[in-house]
Amino acid sequence: MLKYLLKRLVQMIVVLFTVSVIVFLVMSFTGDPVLMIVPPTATDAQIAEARTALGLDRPLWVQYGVFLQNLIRGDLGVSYIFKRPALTLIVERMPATLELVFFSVLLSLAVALPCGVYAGARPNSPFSRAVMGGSLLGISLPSFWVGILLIFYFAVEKGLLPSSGRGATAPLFGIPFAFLTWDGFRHIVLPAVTLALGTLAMLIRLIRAQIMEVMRQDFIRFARAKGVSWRSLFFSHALKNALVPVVTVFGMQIGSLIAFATVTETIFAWPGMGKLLVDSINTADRPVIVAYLMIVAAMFVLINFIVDIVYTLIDPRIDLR
Amino acid sequence: MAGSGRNALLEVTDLVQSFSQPRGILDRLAGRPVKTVHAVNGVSFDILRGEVFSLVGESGCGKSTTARTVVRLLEPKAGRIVFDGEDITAYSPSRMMPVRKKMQMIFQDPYASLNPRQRIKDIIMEPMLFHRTVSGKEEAESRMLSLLDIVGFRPEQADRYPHQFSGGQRQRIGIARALATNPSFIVADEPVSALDVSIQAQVLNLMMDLRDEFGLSYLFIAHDLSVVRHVTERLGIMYLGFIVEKGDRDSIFGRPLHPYTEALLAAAPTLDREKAAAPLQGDVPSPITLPPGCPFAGRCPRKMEVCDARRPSLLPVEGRMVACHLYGEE
Amino acid sequence: MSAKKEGFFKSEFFHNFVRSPGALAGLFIVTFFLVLVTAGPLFTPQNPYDIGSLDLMDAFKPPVWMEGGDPAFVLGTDDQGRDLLSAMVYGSRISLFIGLSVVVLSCVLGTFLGLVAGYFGGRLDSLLMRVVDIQLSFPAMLVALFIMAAFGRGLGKLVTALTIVGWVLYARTVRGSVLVEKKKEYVDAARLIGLSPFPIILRHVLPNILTPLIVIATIHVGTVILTEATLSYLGVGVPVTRPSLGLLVKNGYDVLFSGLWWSSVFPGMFIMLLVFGINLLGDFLRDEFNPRLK
Amino acid sequence: MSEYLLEVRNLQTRFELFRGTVKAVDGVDFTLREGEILGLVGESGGGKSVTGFSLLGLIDPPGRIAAGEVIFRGENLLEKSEEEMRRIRGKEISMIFQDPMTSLNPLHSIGRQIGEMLALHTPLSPADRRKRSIELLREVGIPNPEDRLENYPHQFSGGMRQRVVIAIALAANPKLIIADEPTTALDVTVQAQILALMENLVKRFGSALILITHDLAVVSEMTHRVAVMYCGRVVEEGPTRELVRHPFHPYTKGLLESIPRLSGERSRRLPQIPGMVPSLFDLPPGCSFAPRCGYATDLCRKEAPSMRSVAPGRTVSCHNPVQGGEEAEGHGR
Repeated sequence: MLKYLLKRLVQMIVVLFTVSVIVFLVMSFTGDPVLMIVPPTATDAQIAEARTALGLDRPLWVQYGVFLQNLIRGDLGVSYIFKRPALTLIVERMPATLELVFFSVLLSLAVALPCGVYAGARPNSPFSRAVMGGSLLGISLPSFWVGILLIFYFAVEKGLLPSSGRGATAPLFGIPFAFLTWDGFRHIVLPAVTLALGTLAMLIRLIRAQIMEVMRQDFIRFARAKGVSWRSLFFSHALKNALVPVVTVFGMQIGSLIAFATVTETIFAWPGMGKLLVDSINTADRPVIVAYLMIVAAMFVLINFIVDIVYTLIDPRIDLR
Repeated sequence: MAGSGRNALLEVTDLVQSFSQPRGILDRLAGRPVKTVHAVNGVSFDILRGEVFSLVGESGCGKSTTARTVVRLLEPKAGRIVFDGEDITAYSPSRMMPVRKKMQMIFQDPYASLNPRQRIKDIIMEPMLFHRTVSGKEEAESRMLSLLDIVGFRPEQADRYPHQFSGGQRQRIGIARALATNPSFIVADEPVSALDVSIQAQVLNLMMDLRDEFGLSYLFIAHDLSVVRHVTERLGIMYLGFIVEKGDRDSIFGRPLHPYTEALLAAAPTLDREKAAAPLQGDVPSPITLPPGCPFAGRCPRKMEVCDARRPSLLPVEGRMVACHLYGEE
Repeated sequence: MSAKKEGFFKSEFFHNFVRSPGALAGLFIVTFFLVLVTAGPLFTPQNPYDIGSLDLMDAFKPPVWMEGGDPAFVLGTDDQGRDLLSAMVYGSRISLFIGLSVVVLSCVLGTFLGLVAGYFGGRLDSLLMRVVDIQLSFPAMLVALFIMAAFGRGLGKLVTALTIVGWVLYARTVRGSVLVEKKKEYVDAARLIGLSPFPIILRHVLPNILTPLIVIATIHVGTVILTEATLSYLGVGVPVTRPSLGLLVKNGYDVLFSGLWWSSVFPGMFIMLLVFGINLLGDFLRDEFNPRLK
Repeated sequence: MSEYLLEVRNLQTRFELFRGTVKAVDGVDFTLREGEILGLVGESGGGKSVTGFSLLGLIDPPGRIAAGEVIFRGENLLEKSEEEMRRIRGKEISMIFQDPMTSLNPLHSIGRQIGEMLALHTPLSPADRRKRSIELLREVGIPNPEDRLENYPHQFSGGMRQRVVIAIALAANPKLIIADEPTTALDVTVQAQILALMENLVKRFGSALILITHDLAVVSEMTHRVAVMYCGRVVEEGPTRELVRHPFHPYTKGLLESIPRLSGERSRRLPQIPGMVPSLFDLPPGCSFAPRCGYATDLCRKEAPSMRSVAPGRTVSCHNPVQGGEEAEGHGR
């Protein structure tokens, strides 16, 4: 077990290292950050001076060394726009995004599990067919458009729910969260639904496919030959076998939700790190973009790690040695 | 020993084959040794012209790996393969080319051994056209039709795809493909084990007829002893990558000497016997860590002290070769 | 199996296809869009990007069935007097063009790498698979977003970015299929004939892994169109001069609160319809080619 | 009521597929006494496995049991509800599958899988179940059963897994065990172990056994009686020794002759049955075996024969049975 953890740790570091190289290289070859920070009226001499001050005149690998060093120290640069450390900006907005993602996860699980399981158990029932049709439509929907429709209907037409912002927050462990206040909770409903929709539809299809696959396995037939009741066959034998692979995909889906939060946050003006990213892209605020990528990469690597651990805990076939 | 000398079509000497399993980064950092599956551990045999030689054993004994190495589908790790007087052990793919015409293979799985997307005629004509053993498309076509006739098909069946045929029929198509370039040597890797009993006899008879007609030699790989007894002149019994007993059919089936051969024969179900003898206990050990002594020592009912310590070598006993301390230099 | 005469119209595939409402609907929708983007520009009342043909007098017209609608502009106009339906036809063209070219490019690239890696194995294979694994652990949308953020908007850049995130899908699937096929004895038979690796890969392996490829490619067209729309919506996709359906939604959203709901609702509906049609087809193909899930 | 533990009469199981209806089991009759071992033998497509699954009512769509009776201890199983069948499966009749690698649940421990059978069909307490599981594992020859109870299937070899499957099948002391090709996936020496074990345990537990297999040699070593199947029908039935020595049906005879022998005379060519098993989608009219049969007459090609008695305990479904049960050729003793 310890060896496995160590191995995974090495892998995680390798991945993060790779990401840092790619991010650094891509960023070095595109655009000129100097032009972003000097005033438009700056002379060539001023520009050269700024370039030296930023260390951009040094060879690429030296620049990378400095970048990496700063990275390890947690210094990801200062935002050109906000004039504040990029890391701080992101960390400030992280709770909002995580809160949104958390509710989307909750929502998609709450809907996808029962629907997917039912559709897998009774694939030919009318309800299952409806669920399958709906989920196919669900994965075909552009989430930003759904967001717009929801805003238009619930906020503009009916005035039932707010269309933008996070509303009032209340602190939990010193971190402000919106869902703790009624106003904040009302604000979170529409974005969470929008964000959850695609994942939810995909999970339904995956769970159903897995269950149908497992139900035709030999060991299910053997269990039937033992006289196991359908209920126990399904819940005790099929379900766990079907859900083991879903765990992996689910982990990846959380990553995907964090990514798609950028879109949802933009539509609903949700003050999370995704909206910050899109704003930074539009203003070419490079340190923030880099910081976002590195932090999100770290989050993904961590999620994958947790998924792997969970996987090994539920599947005895995985050998940790 | 029969077979040494000019008459041998194929001579295999001390053939070794192994596969290493990939290591992770950490394994490499920790300097852990590569895990190696020792599939074939110094196997020697020869096959005369027009002869059928069989390798027999249970799954994982290395018989198929030996066969695939002999035809150079796998690169041998050590040893020597002499075919028709040429040492082909280290031949490059291009130097193998003319040899390939002369050695072909019949496979185990009639469903996987034919490309599902090729028509029967293309399956059979591909080797001829590739090796230019025919002058052109026309000759290839007529030869293909005559081959199909030999294995029992009508000309109009040539345009069909493999999935339109049954297992036995497919196996016959595979045989026609193997014959396409007029080979002198055919490796048959469990050619009938996937077939129904009544079809087995058809395919075995066809193979034996073809041998008489074209003077073929076979290396016959099988786990079914009764099939082997029917087709073969000489055979080798394999266990854990070693040949434990080797000799002509009548002496081995008449009086098996190696305890494993004995057990194998006793375990094979037959129509002629009421009850099987007491079965051999245990499973075949892992080919990753070979036992230092006799490979069969762990399951042998007649194990002695020396068996764990020293690996017996293949020595002539009663007109055949046996690797067992029971028959050591007394 | 019996060797009955087999024609496409007698095949089980065809039989199931004409009995599957989903597949038929999918085919209808996709055909509709293909006709629309090829022949549509002949019938649209205006070329929405010919500034000369726009008239500000036509601005803010609602769809024809609403009060104040103009029969010339069936789905209404935007704030610059641009006919929405025309814009959607041209937008579908761009969306489909991006979808198809990305799929073709990623399919060719991914299939080639997957074939080579799967067939030869070894270092190349482990390197390739490490790249694929790392990339797949990041959501495609985010990677594409990053590339577009770095390199800026543009049709070519967008196709490149989406291909970079798309090929891994094919590489992984193809490699997996090759590993399965490679173990089959017909490949050994081809090697025994003496064929060299590339003829074997192209003539023997490739034809046998086409079915999963067709399924993935079909579904991938829909995914690409959605991702493109999302990126364009975020303002990092197609350039303003070549608005795809996604960009139309964004433009429409900007004026949503001034009451022009139709200019974002209809383009979005088009995206949904197109992707839904493609997914219906893909879903049918997957069930057909993977009988275990039937 | 009857001398038989099991009577199967006119069993018919069909599969409705795109290409047509497959009569996988087409009017099968046979009987089984308590403690008896019956071999159900035939080639692929003969319908022997489907027969086995039909007995337990384990036929899923597109398949269905179209007609017939399965009288088990005086009651027709085909008339029972799913709920009643559930109580019979495992307790009265249990089953052993072909592939030991896939018939155990990979995520449940061995102990749990045996325990499940005991919990379903016996009144034992959890502690007693554990004790009984250990006993059962010991019975089937698994070393250190106490330690292995917590192990998962992947930690066992193929032969060991089949032993576990046998332990599960025996757990509730069933009256009948149906074993579907139980040793086909195993090596010869392991097959011998498993067959010996099964024979031994069936005797000790007093169960009857239906051994479904393609291997006549296994049948001849293991069983008391044999039913030979071809294209969904039983073509011949009788005591094993007699049937193997004097087959009446030309198919049985052909099958026996085409098996190469381990001892005795060795002929240059094996006697072979010409042609191949017909497609179940279009069976020939009359007797299904007629196109391949050397004894076939016009009658055989027109009219399917029915089962009739030809000697004490011997029945055959053939218009022209081999005269007096000819000795199978090449059958040296």
